[in-house]
Amino acid sequence: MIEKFSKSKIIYHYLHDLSAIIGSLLLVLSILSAIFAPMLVPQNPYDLEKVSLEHFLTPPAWMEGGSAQFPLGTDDQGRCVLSTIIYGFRTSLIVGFGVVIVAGIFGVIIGLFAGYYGGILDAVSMRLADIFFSFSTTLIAILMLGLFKQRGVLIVIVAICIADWVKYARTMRGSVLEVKEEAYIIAAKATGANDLRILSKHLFPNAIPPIFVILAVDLAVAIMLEATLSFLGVGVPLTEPSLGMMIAIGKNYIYAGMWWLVLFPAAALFLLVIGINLFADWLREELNPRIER
Amino acid sequence: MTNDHHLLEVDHLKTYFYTFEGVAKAVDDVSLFMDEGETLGLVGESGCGKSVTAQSIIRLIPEPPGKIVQGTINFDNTNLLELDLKQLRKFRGNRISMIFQEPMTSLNPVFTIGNQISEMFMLHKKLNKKESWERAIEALKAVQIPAPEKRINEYPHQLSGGMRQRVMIAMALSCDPEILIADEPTTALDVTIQAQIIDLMMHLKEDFNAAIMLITHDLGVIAEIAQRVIVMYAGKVVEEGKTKDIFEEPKHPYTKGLLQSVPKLGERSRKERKKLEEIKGIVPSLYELTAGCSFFPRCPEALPICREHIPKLTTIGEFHKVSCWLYSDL
Amino acid sequence: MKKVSFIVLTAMFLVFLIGFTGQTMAAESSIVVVVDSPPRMMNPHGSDADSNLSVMANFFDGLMQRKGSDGTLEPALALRYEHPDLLTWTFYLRKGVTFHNGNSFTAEDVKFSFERLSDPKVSEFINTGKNISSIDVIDEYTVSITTKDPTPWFANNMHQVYMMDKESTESRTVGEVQQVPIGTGAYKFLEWVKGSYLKMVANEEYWEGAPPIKNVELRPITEASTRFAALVSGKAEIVSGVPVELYEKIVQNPKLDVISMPARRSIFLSLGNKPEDPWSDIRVRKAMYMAINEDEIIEKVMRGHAFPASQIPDPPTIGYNEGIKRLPYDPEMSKKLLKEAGYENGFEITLTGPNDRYIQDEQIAEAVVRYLAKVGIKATLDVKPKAIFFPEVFEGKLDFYLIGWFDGTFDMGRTFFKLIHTRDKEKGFGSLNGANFSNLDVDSLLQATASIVNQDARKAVLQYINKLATAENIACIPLHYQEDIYAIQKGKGIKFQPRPDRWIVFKEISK
Amino acid sequence: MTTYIIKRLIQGVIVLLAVSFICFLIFRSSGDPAISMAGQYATFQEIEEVRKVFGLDKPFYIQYARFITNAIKGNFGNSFVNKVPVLPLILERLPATVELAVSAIFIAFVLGVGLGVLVSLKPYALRNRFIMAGSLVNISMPTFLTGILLIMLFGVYLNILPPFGRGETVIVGFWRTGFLTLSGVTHLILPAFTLGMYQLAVLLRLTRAGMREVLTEDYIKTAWSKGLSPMKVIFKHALRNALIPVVTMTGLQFGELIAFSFVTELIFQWPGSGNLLLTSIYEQDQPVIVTYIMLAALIILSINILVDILYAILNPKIRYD
Amino acid sequence: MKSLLTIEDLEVHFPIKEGLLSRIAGYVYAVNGVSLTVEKGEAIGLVGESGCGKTTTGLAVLRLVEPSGGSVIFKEKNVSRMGKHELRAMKKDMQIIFQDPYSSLNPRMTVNQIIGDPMDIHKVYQGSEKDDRIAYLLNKVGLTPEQGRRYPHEFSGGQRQRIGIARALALDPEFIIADEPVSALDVSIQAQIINLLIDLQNDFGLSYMIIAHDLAVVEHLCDRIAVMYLGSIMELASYKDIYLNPLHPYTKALLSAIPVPDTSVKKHRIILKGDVPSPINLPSGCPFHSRCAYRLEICDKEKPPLRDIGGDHYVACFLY
Repeated sequence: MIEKFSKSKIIYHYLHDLSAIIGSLLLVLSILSAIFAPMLVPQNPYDLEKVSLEHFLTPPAWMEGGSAQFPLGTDDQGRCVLSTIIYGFRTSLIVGFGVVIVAGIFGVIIGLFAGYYGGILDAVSMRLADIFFSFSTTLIAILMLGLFKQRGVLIVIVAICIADWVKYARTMRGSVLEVKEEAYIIAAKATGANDLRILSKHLFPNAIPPIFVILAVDLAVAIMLEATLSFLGVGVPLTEPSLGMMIAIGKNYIYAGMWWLVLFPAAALFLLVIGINLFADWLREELNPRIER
Repeated sequence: MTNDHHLLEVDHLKTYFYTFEGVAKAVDDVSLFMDEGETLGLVGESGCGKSVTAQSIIRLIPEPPGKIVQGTINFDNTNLLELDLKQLRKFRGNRISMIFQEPMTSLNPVFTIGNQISEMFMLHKKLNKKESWERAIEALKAVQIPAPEKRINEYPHQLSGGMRQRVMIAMALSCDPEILIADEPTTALDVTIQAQIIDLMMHLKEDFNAAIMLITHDLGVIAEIAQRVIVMYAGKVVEEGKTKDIFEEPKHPYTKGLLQSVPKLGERSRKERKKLEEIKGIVPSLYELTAGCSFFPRCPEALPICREHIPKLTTIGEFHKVSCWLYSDL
Repeated sequence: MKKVSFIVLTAMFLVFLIGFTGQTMAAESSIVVVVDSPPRMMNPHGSDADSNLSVMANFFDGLMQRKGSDGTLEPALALRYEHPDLLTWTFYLRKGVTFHNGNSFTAEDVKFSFERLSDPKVSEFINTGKNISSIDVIDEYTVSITTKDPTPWFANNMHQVYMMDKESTESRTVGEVQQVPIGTGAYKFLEWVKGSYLKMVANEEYWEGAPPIKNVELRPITEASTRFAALVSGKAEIVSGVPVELYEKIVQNPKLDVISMPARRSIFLSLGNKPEDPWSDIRVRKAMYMAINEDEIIEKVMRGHAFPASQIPDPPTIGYNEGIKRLPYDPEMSKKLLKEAGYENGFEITLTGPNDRYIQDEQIAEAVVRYLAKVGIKATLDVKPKAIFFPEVFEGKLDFYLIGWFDGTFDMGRTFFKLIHTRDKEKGFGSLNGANFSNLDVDSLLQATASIVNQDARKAVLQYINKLATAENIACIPLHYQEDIYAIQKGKGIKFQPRPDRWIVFKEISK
Repeated sequence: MTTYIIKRLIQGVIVLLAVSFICFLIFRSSGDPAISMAGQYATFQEIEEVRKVFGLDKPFYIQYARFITNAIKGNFGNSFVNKVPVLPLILERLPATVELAVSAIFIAFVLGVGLGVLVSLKPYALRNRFIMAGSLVNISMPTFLTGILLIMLFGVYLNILPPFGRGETVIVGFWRTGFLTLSGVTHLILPAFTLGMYQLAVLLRLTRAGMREVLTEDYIKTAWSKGLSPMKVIFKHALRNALIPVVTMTGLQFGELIAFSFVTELIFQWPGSGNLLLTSIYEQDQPVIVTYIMLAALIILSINILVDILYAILNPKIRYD
Repeated sequence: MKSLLTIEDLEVHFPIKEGLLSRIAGYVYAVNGVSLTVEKGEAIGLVGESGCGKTTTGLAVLRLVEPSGGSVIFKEKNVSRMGKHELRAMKKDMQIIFQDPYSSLNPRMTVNQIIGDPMDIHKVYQGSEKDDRIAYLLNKVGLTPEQGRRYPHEFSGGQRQRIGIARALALDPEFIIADEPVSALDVSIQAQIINLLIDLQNDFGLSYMIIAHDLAVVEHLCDRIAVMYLGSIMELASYKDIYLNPLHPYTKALLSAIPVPDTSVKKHRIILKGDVPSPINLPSGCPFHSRCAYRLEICDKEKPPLRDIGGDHYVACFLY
């Protein structure tokens, strides 16, 4: 795999892959808008003083009764849908990145040691992985709600991580087992390198690439999960808007013809996730040793 | 020049691969022929185009990225390159069959060997399942597999490498092909097993009267069994001739260098140790070929003209041709 | 091969036919009613949730029943009752009533039913059950019940204590009793597919006469928008719990009629007065009250389907005090009060509430948080499922929470003991006083009401307590009374009058 | 093989115990069921009594031990909310879920593998690029969103498919099925597609990747060189090999679908066990939740073992020694 | 004078685990009692077919796999009993070159880092000394110092093998184990590497253990050759004796099986029957008896010891 890992080649492939460019653009745009949300949005949906029931259920600007103040309309609490979507990106991305960072680091460390040392450590951690994996993430999150009796971004991240680290641990372990057999690891041992050096200099950098693919895919999955949890009413609190919650609220208005409450956040969520997936797809192909492009 | 009754005649074949790095001229203007019952050796280093040549003959080049750009392949008065897939299939396996280098991977791991051999009889001989199965057992017997009735129900992974290659041979020869293309058939095997397989192939060749195209990088194997040899370098034929001529009077500097650089068993014991004659430099990448002779950068006898112009294949003796400016004029 | 598939196809076709004929047969004199929450079990004592009691009212009868749009208490299985002293209640039973299995209804069944109330394995009416010290069968049709404590509202509660058949309840397994109800009610149980539907058929021998509708199918659909879909697609004749956000759509639909009914449940915000909290200051509590624009909540959040409330009880309830008025919405005054109290810069408080219990509960709480923010109070919103929320109320760990109340006894006495009496574990008072409101005057007056049986006297005392607690001490910030909205299919001649307790009693429906 | 299965079963029992323990732990520390079981008007003492009757006053480990001993005897206790035995309560709802999951996985497998093979043969053809884009759309949509959008489109605007419920059902033996009535089948379409959509995309991509890899293998070259027809090469020699990971994945997903399809069930008001689980969680009905999760773990586990056996059948190299 | 390296009765058995409790169900008998000595400046060859245990022997000498029995004495120290630190220090003097030039170089390190890594580990040649040393080594193996800044994938197979050799030389070892150093290379490149190994031996006075399946390569490089079969040495003699006077039936078969690229040499080929038996179920007696044409009665009962039959020619066969 490493053979193909030429930097110039990656850039070349990237620039010649329209979907990768679109995907990363979507992702970067979402990240930027999330970071600069306070400067971008017409109305801060977190600012309780600004939101007012006065403007509730305003249709999008171009429709009858719409107002230029709320380009995509407002929800049932009078929150600007556009602003809420942009702030929703924040929640989505904080949860998404939070999950991949926490679960990723935890899983990679476990996988690295389980794969390298094997034995009891391996057996125990992999059985543990089985146990956590037999719950679905959504279920864990709901159970966590029962445990903490509160909602919050942090709890959502923890809940998703509980089952999610398993993916990283298994992938890392598999990758380590493969790399471990490579001759350069034996060569490093033959030159007298100790475990720490082998793990950090030789094993880790070579075993990590498959994690990048998982990372990208998992970012999308974590964002979807957060949306699902918020949709189920067990995600982030009501006062911290998230795309999933917007859809959950909006779904009650589908029959009332207020489509903008569902369609805009749905489109935003979809574009964010598909952006990440496009990028992940490209990364997968790029790092896949077996398939020639 | 050429005999009109060649069994197989490949003319000006060009097979290119279009990839990220550019166009790889894997086979670049190769012409060759084969007669009935003869054993032709195709020799060269990795990437010289010998396997691509062979695969082009039965059109197994993956498209994309590969493409046969030019040339004709005449077999029994038919240009194989002009056939559609349906017509071509009547030749594949039936009249021209092929065995591959890796006996480990060239058999389908999820079917029994009986299933895979009997398929040939059902397909080309239109036999029913039972007859095909019986014929498959006979085929296994022919390649000296012990207890074929038992082995036929086994899966490839249950067999050793040598046994698998025997199965491949049994499969390839099952429909009495006129040509058997063997692409590095023994490279992956141990020497004692290699001896068994070569011995078997030579026996079967006589029984079946098939022509064999033996593709290998092992000069020793070629020297022992081929009647004629074609030496390839960077997609081109550099020298062609009877085995004896090539090994005893090599003309092309590459052929010469190759023969001298191989450590020969017993040489040191007989003649005392000396350093091997080496060909300097590295095998060129197919993407970075020079304008002139591809061997020019490594050639100890290079002339100025070699840098600019590609030499033509010139006949210098009976069946002996060489592509080198030392032996031809502009 | 072909033959087999032919047979399979024919079989499938036949089953299809049966399926269809089953469908068409049910069309005669039958209705499909969609409700918002499913019955939990067919055990009439097993759940004190209205969703369950409502369904049980069709299979079972209580000694009393409530009828009409004002919920008048009328005799049912008891013809009349006497209340000779503070603790004794004597019921004279109706004769000639039979259970669905043919057993006749007697005093033994009454005794059995009351005894069953105190078994936690089958009953949630433990409070009622444990309060009974003895049940004496005087004759076959007379029962005398003695309570431990004076319980003035005892008879008022008798419409939701259902009478069971002693013989069949004892002879069947608990599981079976939970699944197949045998009562004296207007409808007999037919089939219950959990999560899908409950089917029942008219009891032709009903003591009040056979009900007009012969077949009833009850379909619980918890999702509001799905309920709406069921209605619009014509799959249901009556739908309760129509979501307010879809009200306009239904009104516009020519095929549908909408009936709205002021509900008796009031929604309010409970507030404690622990001395260390800023809101123990009456000025702060007033400021919080005045910061909330209830009119806007009703107009926007409730889409106009609610009535402002000034107190917990509704007008028909004993204890309702006309004299209590809402404080006006006045954010300026509110800020001023806060300043006076020394909380110019506000303070932090958590508003807790359920998100699956009351109409728009989550949205109301969210709006409240924002109103408070506008006068400088930083309220954190913490809404959660009712199953988590209510135990928290019970444990008394909250500061400020949204809750709704409606007392089936139509008497505020019982409710006030729960909601505003100081928490007292020993005596069991104030168990739902989750924010620890405490006022000793209120407590002592309340304790005195327990022995007041005279309805007028009760009324006066309870009204006073009400005023003291909610108007003078602001134990809670009342918001509004909910409105129940029902939709029915037009042109099918369905006559349906909603009840104040939100139950749907099928014998009251005709077509 | 037998030792392997026994080993897996023993592991499974351990997993099951651990899972039940964790669930139990979470719910023990999460709330006091006695409060809601005693009724709205119960006093503190009455609640204490309820606690005693149900053994909720005992230390956690004793409660757990009792739960496990009873569970071994097949008695998972009674629901706190519905007060009926838990196991029949769940089992009664299971057919609906199983039928939904079976339909979903059937759709996902047939379409996923079919399209996957199609796409793998000519990855760069325009039509196939569209299919791939479609699969990307599928994996980028959370199930709830797919469901809502399908309801919006087919249930509300086009109004051609029923957007909720299970329709008419027929009892065959102990099994209540919706497969045998027209209404049952039409009700199944939207939720089954919703549930299967994501899996469809996953299987499609897996098949495509597998086929692309397998098609470069030497034995495929052998198959072509034998003169076999493209149908034989693709569907016999290539697909059989490419299917090995696909079947494994299908099996694993099937388990997941049966056990954890509650989001779809919620959206479509499907009267399955997933919906029951969700209600029970919101109502903190601990015995139902714990039993359900144990049952789910058991189902997933058995399916995993079946998948392993199937894997060994498909892949003769594996013998689990 | 003591030998540089003495291997005595080296055994390596890999356990096979199975069943519920992962109990050991059997062993792969990879190396079964190999004894050898290597003198200073000597090159010894280990030849045999795949699975004969030659690579495992090499790895066991460096303790990259743990031997199950026997001893390895290197420079008068028992390698088998060394502690972690001693073992690490020993590796300064004993190095290894691997077969696969593609997988034996860490793809994430530059050539300079790869060659410098052993120096960092043992803290020799620090700072500018290290750079000089790397440049010197690159030069020595026929690469330019500029190439040191590149990554392995930018090199061809032969060049990579040169890098591998430079790494092995980094610490100035006395003894190098070369595991199939040329078998993965193209024919025209093989000669370059063989010549390089010969040059380096002359320049640095190295001792080699060359492990290869190709007798011609080993004959060219080594002073003495050990022929291995199923984990045991069948014959051990000088390169001349092995070629001119092979005694063991297996050696004879092996020699005859090797095709020679010379049309003038015609020889009789001995074709062995069947396959090499599995090292899990070792045959009783002589490991070769099942395929041997000269089998005696004793051969399947007793394992013939490796005996000196004179002139430093050892053979393990009852025929002698």
